[in-house]
Amino acid sequence: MSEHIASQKLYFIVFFSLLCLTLLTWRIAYIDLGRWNMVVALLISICKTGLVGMFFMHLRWSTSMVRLVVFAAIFWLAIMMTLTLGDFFTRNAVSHPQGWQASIVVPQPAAPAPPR
Amino acid sequence: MSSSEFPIMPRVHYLNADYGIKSWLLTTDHKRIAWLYLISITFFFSIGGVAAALMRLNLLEPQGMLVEPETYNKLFSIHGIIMVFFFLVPSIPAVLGNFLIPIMLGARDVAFPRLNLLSWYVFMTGGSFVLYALIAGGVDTGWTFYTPLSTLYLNTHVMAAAGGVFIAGFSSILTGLNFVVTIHKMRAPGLTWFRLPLFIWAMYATSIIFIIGTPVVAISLALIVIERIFHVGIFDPALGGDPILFQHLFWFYSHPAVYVMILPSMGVVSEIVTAFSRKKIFGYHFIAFSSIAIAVIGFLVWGHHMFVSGQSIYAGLVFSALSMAVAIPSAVKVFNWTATLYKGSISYEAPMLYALGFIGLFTIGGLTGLYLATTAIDQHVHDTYFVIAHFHYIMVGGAVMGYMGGIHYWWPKISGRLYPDGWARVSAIIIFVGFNLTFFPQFILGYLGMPRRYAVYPPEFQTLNVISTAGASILGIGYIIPLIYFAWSVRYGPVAGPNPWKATGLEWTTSSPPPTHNFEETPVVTEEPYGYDRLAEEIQVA
Amino acid sequence: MPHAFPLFPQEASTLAPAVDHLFYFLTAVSIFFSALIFLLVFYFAIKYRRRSKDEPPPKNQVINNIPLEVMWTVIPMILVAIMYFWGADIFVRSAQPPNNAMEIFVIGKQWMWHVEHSNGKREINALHIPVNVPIKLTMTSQDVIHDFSVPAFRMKKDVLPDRYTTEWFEATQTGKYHLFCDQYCGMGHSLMRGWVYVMSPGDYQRWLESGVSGATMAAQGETLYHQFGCITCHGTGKGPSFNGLFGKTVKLSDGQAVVANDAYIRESILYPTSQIVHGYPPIMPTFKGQVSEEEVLQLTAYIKSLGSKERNTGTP
Amino acid sequence: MIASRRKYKLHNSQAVVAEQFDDRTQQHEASSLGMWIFLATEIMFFGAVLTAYTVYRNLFTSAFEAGSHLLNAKIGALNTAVLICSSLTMALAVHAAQTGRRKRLMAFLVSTMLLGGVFLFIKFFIEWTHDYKEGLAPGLHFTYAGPQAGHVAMFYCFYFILTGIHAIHMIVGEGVMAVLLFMAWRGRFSEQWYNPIEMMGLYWHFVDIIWIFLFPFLYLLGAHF
Repeated sequence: MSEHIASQKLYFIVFFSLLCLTLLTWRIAYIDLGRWNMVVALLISICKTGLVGMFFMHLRWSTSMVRLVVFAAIFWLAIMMTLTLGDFFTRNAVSHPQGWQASIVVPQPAAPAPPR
Repeated sequence: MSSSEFPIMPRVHYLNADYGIKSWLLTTDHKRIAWLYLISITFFFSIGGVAAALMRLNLLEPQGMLVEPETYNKLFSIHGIIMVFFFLVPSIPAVLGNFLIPIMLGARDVAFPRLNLLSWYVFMTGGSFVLYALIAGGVDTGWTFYTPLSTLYLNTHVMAAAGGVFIAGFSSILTGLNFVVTIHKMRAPGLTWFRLPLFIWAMYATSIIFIIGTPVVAISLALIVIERIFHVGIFDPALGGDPILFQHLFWFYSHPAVYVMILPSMGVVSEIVTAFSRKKIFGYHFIAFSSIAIAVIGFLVWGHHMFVSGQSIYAGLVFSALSMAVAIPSAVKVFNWTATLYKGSISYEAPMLYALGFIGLFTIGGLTGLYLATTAIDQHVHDTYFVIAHFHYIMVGGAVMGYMGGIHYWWPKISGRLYPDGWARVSAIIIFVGFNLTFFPQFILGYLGMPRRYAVYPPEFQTLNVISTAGASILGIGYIIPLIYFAWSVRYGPVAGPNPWKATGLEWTTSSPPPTHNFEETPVVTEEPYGYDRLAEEIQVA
Repeated sequence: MPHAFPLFPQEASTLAPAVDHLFYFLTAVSIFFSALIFLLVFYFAIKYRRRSKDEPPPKNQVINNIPLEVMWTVIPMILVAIMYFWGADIFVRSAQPPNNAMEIFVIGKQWMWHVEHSNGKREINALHIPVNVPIKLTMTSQDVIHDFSVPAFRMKKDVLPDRYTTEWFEATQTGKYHLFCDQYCGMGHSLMRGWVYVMSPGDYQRWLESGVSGATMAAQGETLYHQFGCITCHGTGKGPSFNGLFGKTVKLSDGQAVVANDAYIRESILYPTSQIVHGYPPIMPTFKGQVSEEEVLQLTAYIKSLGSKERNTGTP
Repeated sequence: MIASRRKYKLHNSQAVVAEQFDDRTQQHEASSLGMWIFLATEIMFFGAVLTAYTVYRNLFTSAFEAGSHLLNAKIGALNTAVLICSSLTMALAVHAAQTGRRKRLMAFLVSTMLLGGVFLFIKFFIEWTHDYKEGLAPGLHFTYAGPQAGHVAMFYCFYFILTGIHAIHMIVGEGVMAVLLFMAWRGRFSEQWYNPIEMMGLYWHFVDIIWIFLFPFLYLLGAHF
């Protein structure tokens, strides 16, 4: 068959890196980095995912079509997350100037309240 | 329409290759699976149609002529759930897509035939859950299953209905997966991407939406079921949950689902318009890429269902702008179809009438979509009959017209026989008239402010409602006539021959009905689709 | 008027003509393009009809025209951009209540609208308002999602449980207008209707003062303030004081700062531990289930009356 | 326009290539593409729940951290390691299949299943049982009474839903692997045809990746000092 056969040595190297990264992420959780704890943990997860994907799942030797599928899934997940979170993060933002008076959507001859 | 020689049926074809119930229920032949779908969705369509008829009758009088509000709520819920998830979503993809994709690609079958059969069983399992919910007493959430109404306040069969939609979702996923792999890997030699018929492009875009969107709606409905079983507060505001989050997840699929319904119809119309004007399609690349553009942009616009829901107004503005953007590829398609007619040789068999009807109704449906994408106007017409009218113009005027057109166009290929064209033309015109009479008054009703899902309504809306109901009865007749003549034609229709329309495309090169493996020999494709101009030269030379 | 047959809704707010003008623009665009497509399709279909069964396909087929494609991509783009900005402009202004708006409270429940004016006057399935005064509705729901819609004002907004949403409008014509629940809310959804009565300021004043049984909302809130024992902490310094609180920025124990608005006060009453004011122990019990949405609004009105003396909350 | 180029071949006697395919390459590429598309749907499936989780985590940060503190990060890390080991054995199983070594294949399949079993055992009988006894199971037995109990319950909802769906995926994987083991024992796989093993590998690694994300999301939220 045409597909790539990776060497077993490579699998073991990947495996030990994964174990080290797991140990690392666990230890770092006990160090106070403030808001960065989650960021670091996520970065390590992404690294681990990269290792598993590239080598265990043979993405490194895959056709570009398969890579496109992976990219598409991540792309759409990003769309879902961004737009949904965008709503929640901007929901309480105050946009109108403090003290703005009765909005005259259509110009009113007699303003109901005196300007400030 | 037939030529001088009398066409004869092929001796062996996929319909008579094997007999018996097992040969149908355990078949892996994509053409027979298409039949299974055809019969099941016609069944679901009639249930949804009966529910719609009862609703329209009830609205003849402001106090409700027929049923209590409680029953009315169940009627529109079952109408929505069945029509959306069990008729429109599978309609063209599962029937025409299943039948045609392998043939148009010159393949013997889809990539995963057993998965294909499985998807029908999954679909029917989901369908039986919903039918159970219907028989056991109904469900009254509306097809949108909004929380917290669906999780905390209703005692009807919400779990069966949501579970049914959840299960049927996996059928869509399997179908979409199968189609994408088939289109990528099973094309005949020489069939490059830009030699593909536009129907295939449309189905490819549809499959992307199936694959990306369906899991999301499946899991959000699963979360509703979990919330009902365990009384936990994922979307329950009393426990800190946010019902708007459910709306986000729900519409992330359910808005693109609209494109699942309309894109295949656009593909069908592209095929029909060229075949009946005997002209190469105008702007092939633009139509092909606009399908993909709709599939991608379609995922960015779901928030326009939530402008007044308490969503952030900034999110509202972003979603509004993106929703406007999706109008462009749709407009491009309409203009290209119109331009295809220019200097053609146009005939008006039934499929063409449906296709022209589609162009008109989709134009109206698409333009009224702009009203709903415009934040300030949506604030007024949101959740009114304006919305109902708009999406029926897209889904019935668009998707169903395309489906009917496609069935009429490929029926000779599917059954090997012709239907009475006169009757077909009459019913196409009846459907067009009835449809407009039903739904155009609803635009006016909506702008007047009549809310959707109202069992009883203020008396000044009665006149328009009566007109709408009158139109609905005409529409109903228009749908019954084809049912009769198609049933008749399966047995008694005149033999069609391989290419009754003198159309191009691989599906017309094999016999009607095709043999089990579609082609006697794997075809090799050497040129672009819709080669009517070359046909003209050949005839001239001859 | 059982069989009147209107085709266009009344325009009864400052927003209505603005929305309608945009509506006319969109309708003009829609009619133009629908007519264009319909006429072209009919014209081509008749002009280029197939004259005999054996007519050969046309020769020299035009299958591409880039300038044409660009034209019908760009022109719709320009048109939708106009629609977007025009609509967004109206939408943004209609979403933000002005500071001088008069505040009225609305509670939706299956299946009725409950309205409370700031002087304590209540009504069911009806809303009385003065003409030419901006009105801000602060709305919440006791159960499911509802939607407060007044078609004559071209305004609607969902009413959500456990959350406040606001909508505002300024009526321009006295009269009686439909009030609908537009978000499906269960069995009696279509019965959850009422009327909005727009009155001249004098009539409104008379209506407001007639038959008020008791105290203003703020006064009722003050009674509750004593009744629920809020005073034992918040009046003694054990908990944060309410004087001048409303509208101020409050520093929380987790370092965040929030503005003390309706939503903050509601949250603090029902879920006291979720936002602890900096420097105070988290000792307040929850009042969830003990106070109704209406009582929360009254308590909020009381706190407002302590803190926003410099700003008129709107009672004319 | 259309010329015949090749007659399609009917049933291959060794059943290595299904009849709808032309050759082994086409079949292999199709099944691998199909599997990856399936994994893409799985990403969206988990992604929807993770989106909901992220929304609430940002709304109720402190409650989610409080909930996370009650989980045992040590056991979580241990389980991560177990799953990584099973990923290695799965990768080696695929390697064995590629090189056509039946006994090795069976051995690695068995060890993958055992490691998966260990993971599930820890999940069910150590973690979930403990959480239930501690009264941290919303809807069943929830007795947490600290501040913001409602939002802590929300965290546990997501904890159970996410780990639950993950566990269901593991169980399905174990089931399919049992079938594959049986097929391997019957000698159905060869260097020529091992598609199912390879697809199983992709699935198993994907389940591993999901856990790689769940571990920090659920166990390492906020600091543990």
